[in-house]
Amino acid sequence: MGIFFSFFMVILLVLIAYFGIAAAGLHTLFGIIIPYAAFVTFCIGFLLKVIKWGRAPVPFHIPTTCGQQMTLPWINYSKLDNPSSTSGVIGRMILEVFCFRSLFRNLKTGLNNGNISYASDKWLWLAGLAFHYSFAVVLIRHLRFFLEPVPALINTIDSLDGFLQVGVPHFLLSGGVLLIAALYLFFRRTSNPQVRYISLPADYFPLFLIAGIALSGIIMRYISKVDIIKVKQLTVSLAELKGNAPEGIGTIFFIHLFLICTLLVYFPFSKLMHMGGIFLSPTRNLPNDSRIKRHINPWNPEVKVHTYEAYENDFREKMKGAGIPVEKE
Amino acid sequence: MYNGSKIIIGLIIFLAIATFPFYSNIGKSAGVPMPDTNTPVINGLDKKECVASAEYMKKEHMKVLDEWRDEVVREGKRDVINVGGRVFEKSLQNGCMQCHSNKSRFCDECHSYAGVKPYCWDCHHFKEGRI
Amino acid sequence: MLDRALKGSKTYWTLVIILLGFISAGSLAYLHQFKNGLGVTGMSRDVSWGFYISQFTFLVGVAASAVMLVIPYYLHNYKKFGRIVILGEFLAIASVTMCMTFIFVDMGQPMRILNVILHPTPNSILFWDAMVLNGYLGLNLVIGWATLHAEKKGTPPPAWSKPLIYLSIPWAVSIHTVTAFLYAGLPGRHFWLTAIMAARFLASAFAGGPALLIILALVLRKYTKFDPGREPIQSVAKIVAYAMVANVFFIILELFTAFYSNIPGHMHAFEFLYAHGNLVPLMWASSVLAVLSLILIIPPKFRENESTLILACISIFISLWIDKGFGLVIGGFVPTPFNTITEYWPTLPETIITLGVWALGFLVLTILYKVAISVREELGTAGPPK
Amino acid sequence: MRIDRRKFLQIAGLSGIGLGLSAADGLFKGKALASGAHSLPSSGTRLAFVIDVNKIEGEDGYRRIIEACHKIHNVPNIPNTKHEVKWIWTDSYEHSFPDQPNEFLPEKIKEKPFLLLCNHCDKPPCVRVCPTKATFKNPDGIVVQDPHRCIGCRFCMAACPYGSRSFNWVDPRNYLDMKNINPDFPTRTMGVVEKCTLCPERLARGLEPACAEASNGAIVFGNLADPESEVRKILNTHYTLRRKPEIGTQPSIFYVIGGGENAG
Amino acid sequence: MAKGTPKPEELTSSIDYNPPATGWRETPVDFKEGTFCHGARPSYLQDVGFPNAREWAPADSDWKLPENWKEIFLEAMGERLKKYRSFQLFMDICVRCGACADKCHFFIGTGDPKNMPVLRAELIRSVYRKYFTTAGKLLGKNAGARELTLDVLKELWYYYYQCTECRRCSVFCPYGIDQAEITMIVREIFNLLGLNTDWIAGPVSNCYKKGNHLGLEPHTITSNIEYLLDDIEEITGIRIEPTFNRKGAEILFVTPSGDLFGDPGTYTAMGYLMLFHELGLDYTWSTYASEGGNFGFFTSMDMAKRLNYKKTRQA
Repeated sequence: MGIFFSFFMVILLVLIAYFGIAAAGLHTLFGIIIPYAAFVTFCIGFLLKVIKWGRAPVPFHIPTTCGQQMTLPWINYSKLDNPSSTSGVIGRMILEVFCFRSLFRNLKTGLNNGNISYASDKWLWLAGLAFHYSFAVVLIRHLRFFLEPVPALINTIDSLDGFLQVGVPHFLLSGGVLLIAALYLFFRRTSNPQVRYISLPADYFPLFLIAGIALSGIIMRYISKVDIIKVKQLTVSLAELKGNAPEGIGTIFFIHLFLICTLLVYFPFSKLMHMGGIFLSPTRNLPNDSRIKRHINPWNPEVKVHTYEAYENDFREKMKGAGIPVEKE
Repeated sequence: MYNGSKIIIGLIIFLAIATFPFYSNIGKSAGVPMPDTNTPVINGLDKKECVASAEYMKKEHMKVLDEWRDEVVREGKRDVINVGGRVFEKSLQNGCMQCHSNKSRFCDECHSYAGVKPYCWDCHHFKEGRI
Repeated sequence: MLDRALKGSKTYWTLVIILLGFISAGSLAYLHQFKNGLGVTGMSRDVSWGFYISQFTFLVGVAASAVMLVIPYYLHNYKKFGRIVILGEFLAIASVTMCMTFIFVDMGQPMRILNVILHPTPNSILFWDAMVLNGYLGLNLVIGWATLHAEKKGTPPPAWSKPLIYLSIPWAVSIHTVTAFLYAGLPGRHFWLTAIMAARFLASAFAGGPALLIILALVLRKYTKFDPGREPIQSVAKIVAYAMVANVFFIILELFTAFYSNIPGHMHAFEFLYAHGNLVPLMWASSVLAVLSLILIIPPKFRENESTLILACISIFISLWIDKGFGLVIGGFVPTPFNTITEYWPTLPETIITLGVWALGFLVLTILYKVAISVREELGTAGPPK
Repeated sequence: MRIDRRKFLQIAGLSGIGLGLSAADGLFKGKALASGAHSLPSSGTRLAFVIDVNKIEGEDGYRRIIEACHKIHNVPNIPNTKHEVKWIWTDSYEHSFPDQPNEFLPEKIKEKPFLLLCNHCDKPPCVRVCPTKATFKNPDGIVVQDPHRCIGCRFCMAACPYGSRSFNWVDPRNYLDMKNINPDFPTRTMGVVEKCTLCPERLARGLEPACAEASNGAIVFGNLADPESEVRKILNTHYTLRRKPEIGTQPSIFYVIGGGENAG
Repeated sequence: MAKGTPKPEELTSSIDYNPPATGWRETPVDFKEGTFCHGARPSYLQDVGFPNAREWAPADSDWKLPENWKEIFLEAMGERLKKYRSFQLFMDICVRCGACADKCHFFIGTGDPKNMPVLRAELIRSVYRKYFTTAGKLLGKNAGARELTLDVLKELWYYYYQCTECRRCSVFCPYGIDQAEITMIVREIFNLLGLNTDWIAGPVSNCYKKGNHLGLEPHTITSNIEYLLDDIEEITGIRIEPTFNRKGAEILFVTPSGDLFGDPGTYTAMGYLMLFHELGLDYTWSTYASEGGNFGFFTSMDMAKRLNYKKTRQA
C-alpha cells in the first residue's frame, strides 16, 4: 500500500529541485530560502510537538515491567527491566536509546506442524542499529561543510569512515551502510506479509526519501561530482546566517539539499518524531515504584463512591445476622 | 507542562545540537580558498592552459591522477599529453607540480577547507620553491 | 539466542572481562604497530612472515577439524556426536575469526584489504585462501546457528541446511589444503616444497583440533551443566590417536627424504630447527610431547582414563602448536635463499597482539558456547545423555 | 595481446609450476619453442642485463653502481639489517649461487662480490602468488611492483627465490635525507613491498637503467628477443651463469664470470 | 460449549498468519462467533451510573446508539488526548516496525491481522489522524486517516475487547508503546456510549455494590470462611477466630474474592488463615472491600476502591 505513491512523491521532489535549478535557476530559493525555512520548521515543529506532549499529564504510573520487581532486599530484582529508582530508569533509557534493547528481544512466532514456535529474530534490531548509527556518522561527517576550520575530530571520523581505500575519492562506509540498511528496511517492509499489511505511505515515504538522500550524496561524491569548495561556501554562509548561493555547484547538490529540506520539514509531523518521543514514553521513563510511593493522578477527579454507610444500609440485616459489627444499629 | 523542567532541559539540549553549526562558527570568519595559479612558470606562459579545463579539474583531478597512475605504472603508457604544443608528463610530481609549484596554496588550502586528506603525499613529495 | 550471552554467572563474566582485557591490550599494541609499521615485530627482510601467519596456519587446522565430527554425525549417522557437533562448528567459527584477524594484523596496508576482492587474482593461492576461509566461516555460522536455532524451537533443522552441511565437509578439507598450497607451491623454499604438505596439514589438523575439542568438552563439563557423555569423547579420542600417528609418520617421511637423499637444501631447515637455531629447545619439546602423547593415547588403558587422556590431548595440542604454529613457517624462512641464517623471535608488541587475537577468538568461542549451553539448559538437554 | 598473457598467467598459476624446464635451453639456442607458453612475447621485447663481474672496478665500482640506483630512487639507508630496503646490492658467490657450491672455486671468484637485484624472471613466482595483481609482468618483460596496489601481505617475498624484494617495515622517510632526495621520484610508504623497477622512467626517456649507466660498461642492458642486441652478442660468445636456473623461473640477469676473452 | 472443547491441534491448524489480500481499511469487520462477549445488561451500568444503558447485542446491526455518538466519541477522544500523555504519544510515534505484531496472544491464536497490537492501535490512530492532525485532514487516506463511521466504531469495539491488557506488546516495542493503555482509554470512551460487555460490567457492578466481583454478600463471606475454619479445625485441631470489619485492627486483609468461594483459591485462603494465626497478626477481614483484584479498568472505579480502602483503615 502506498509504495508507488511514496516513490513518485520522492521522484516528484527530485524533479522539482531539478527543474528549479536546471531550468529556472532558482539558486537562492533552493540554496538559501528553502533550507532556512526547512530548518526553522524542523526546530519549531519539533519543539511544539514535544511541548504538546509535555502539556498532557501522565495519570498512569505503569512502566512496562519485564522482570522481577523490587520487593524484599534478599530477592534479586531486575534493575533495568523493572527499575525502582531513577538510576535504573536512566540505565534502561540509555540501553534503549543507544542499543535498541527492546528490539534486541525480538522473536518470531511461527507455526510448525500445528505447533506454535518462537524463534530468535534479530535482523530488525541489526538493521535498525546499522541505519541509525550510519545516519549519525553521516550527519557528524557533514559538519565538515559547516565548520571552518574543520575540527580535527571531524577529520578523524572522516578518515576512519574512509578507512578502506576503495575508489577515488575513498568510499565512505557510513553512506553505503545507510543506503543498504534503508534498502533492507524497505525489503523487510515488503517481504514480510504482516509488516507489509500494516505499512502506510508514511512508512515508505521516509525510507525512499532517506535512500534518495543517501543515493544523491553517493552520486555527488563518486559519479557526478560537484564543486565542493562552492558547496562549502554555500553551507558556511548558511551557518553564518549570511546566505549567498554561488552558481555552478551542480544540480545534483540541490536535489540532495532539497530532499534533506523535505526530510526536515516532514520530520516534526510524522512518525520520525519517535526520536523525541522515545524520551517521553511513560512506559519506559518511569521507575516502577507505585508500591513505594503514592502517585496521584494530576487531574484527580471527584467521583461518586459507594460509601461504607450506603453499604451497611444495603446489607445491615444480613451483616447483623452474620455477626459482623455494624456502625448503626 | 508536566515534568516541565526535564522536558525543557531536553529541548535545550536538542536545540544546542541542532544549531551547533550556527554558533560554533562565530568569530571564525572563514576566507574562501581559491586555487592559486600565481607561480613563476605559469606566469611565464603565454597561454595559460592545463590538460583540461579548470572546471573539470576542480571536480575530477583525483580521478585524472588515479587514471594516470594506472596508465603509467601498470600499463606502461608514458606517452605525454600535448595541449596546444605544450607537453605534460602524466605525473603528479613531474607533471602537475612543475607548473603548480605552490603546493600549500594550490593543493593544501582547498583540501583542508573541504576536510579532505589525500594520501598522495605519503609517497610523492614536493619541495616548495623547487622551480 | 544471542541474548543468552548477556546473562551469565560470575565466572562467565570474569572470563569475558579477562578476555576483553587481553583484546584491549592487543588493540593498543596493534595501534602502535599501525602507526610505526610492522617493524615493531620481530619479522625481517629475510623472515617476512612470523608469528601472525604461523598462528593463522595452525588455526586453519583447528577450524578444519570440525569436519571430524560432522562426517561421523551427518554422513555415518553416528548419533552419539549429536551433543558435540555444535561445539566443533562453533570452534570452527572462532578459529576462522582468529585466522582472518591474524591475516589482517599481518597486512602492511590493511586499508587496502579489499583489493583482494576488487582485483581478484585466481592464480594467487592467497586469493583462494581468502575465498575458502570466508566461505567456511559463512557455512559454519549458518549451519551452526540454524541447527541450534531449530533445536531451540523444537523443529527439525531447515531443509536447506542439509546440502550446506554436506558442502561443508569438502570445504573443510579445502581450507587446509589451500593453506598448505600457500607454502607447498613456492619454488626455492625447500622445506615447504613437498607434495606431502597438504596431507601433513590435514593429519595435524585432525589431531590438534579434536584434541582441543576434548579439552574444551571436559572443561565445559567441569564448569557448566553441559555433559556430552563419555562415549563421544572416547570416539573423538580414537580419531585424535589415528591422526596423530599419521602426523608423526608424515614427519618421519620428511626426515627420511631430506637426510637419506642428502640434498643440502632439504636438510637445512631441519638442521636449523633441531640442531643449531634458537628454536631448538622448542622443537625438541614438540617432538618429545608428540612421542609422549602417542604413548598416552594409543594404549586403550590410558586413552579410556580421562585424566591421562586430557594429558595426552594437552601434549598433542602444545606439540602441534609448536610444530605448526611456529616451526613450520619460521623453519621455512630462516635458512634464507642465500643459505644464510637470520633468526626470528617475536617481539613484545607482536606477542601482545597475538595474545589479543587469541583472546578475541576465545571470546567468540565463549559467547557461542554460552549460547549453545544456555539453549540446551533451557531445553533440559545439557546433561549427560540417558 | 596483454589479455592473452594474463590468461596464460592464470593457467600457469593454477596448473602449478614446472611447465617446461627447457625454456632456458630454447633461449640459448635462439630458437622459438613450439609451445606458446615458452615463446618470446610477440612484442619482441624481453629486457635483460648481462653483468660482467670482472669489469667492475673494485669497491668503488660497486658503490657507485649501488648509489646511482639508490640515490635516484630514494631508497632509504636503514642501518638495521632486518629492515633494510635494497634494490641492488652485493653478496658473495656462495650466497648468490647456493645451488652451485664449489669448494675449489678460484679465490678470485670466491671473494668477488656479485651484484644482486631483481631477476625480472620470465616465469616470476612473485607474480604468480600476488593476490591483488600489485606485481605483474609488463610486455617488456619487466616484473613491475605497483606500490599503490600492494596490500603488504608479503607473499611475494616468500615466493621470491632470490631475496630480491624488500618490505617497508618502517617509514622510509625517517631514513632518507628529505632535503636531498631526488625530486623527480617518489618515496614509498610504510607497509608496501618494493624492488628494482628496471628504471622505466629512464627507459621512457631513452636512457639506460641507472645501474647500467653507472657501471662503465660492466652491466650491459638490452633486449633478449632481438638476436642483434648487444646482450645477445655477449651471451653468444660468453659462458654465463644465472641464479637458481633449476627452479624454472628463467631469470633475465646473466653473470659473466670468467671474462669474455677466455670463454669465447 | 456443546461441541466440546477443541484440541490444540485443531485450533492451530486453522490459523493462517498471512493477512488477507485486501488492505485492512478495506476489509470489513466480521463478528466471529465465540470471539466477542454479550453487550452489558443495562442494570449493571445503571448500578455504577454509566450512561446509555440499554439492551443491545454486538451481532445486531442496530446497536441503538445515541444520535450524537460520533460527537461523544470524538469529544471524549480529544479530551483524553489532552489528559493522557501516553495516548497522545502512542498515537504519534509508532513507526510500524512490526516488532509487536506476532507478540499478542489474540493474534497468535487467531491470525487475524487486526489483532496485531500495531494494527489494533492503527484502528484508532487512523481516526486520530482524520480528526486531530492537519496532515490527516488534508491528505486523508494517503496520510493513513479514515472517517469514523459506524462500521469503524464496530470494528474498534470488536478488537478493543480482544485485548487482555497483558502488555506483552509493550515489552517488545522499541518505544514502549503500550496497547493496554490505549485499550483502557478506548474502552473508557466506549463506556460513554454504553458499549461495554456483560462479563466486565457485571463484576464491576458487583465490586461497586457488594465489594467483590463475585457478588458475595457479607453473610456469605463470613459463612464461607466459617466452612474453611471448620476444615482447618478438623485437620489441625486448632480453631482460628478471625474478625470481620473490626475497627482498630493493625492490618486490613484484602484478597482476590475467588479465594473465598471456589477451589483451589480456598486452599490458599486456608493457608493465609493458618499463617496469620501462627504469626499472631492483628488483622481483620472486610466484607465491604473484599476484592483484591481491580475490575475497574476505568478510572472512576479505581478511585472508589481507594476511597473505601481508606475508610476501613480509619474504622
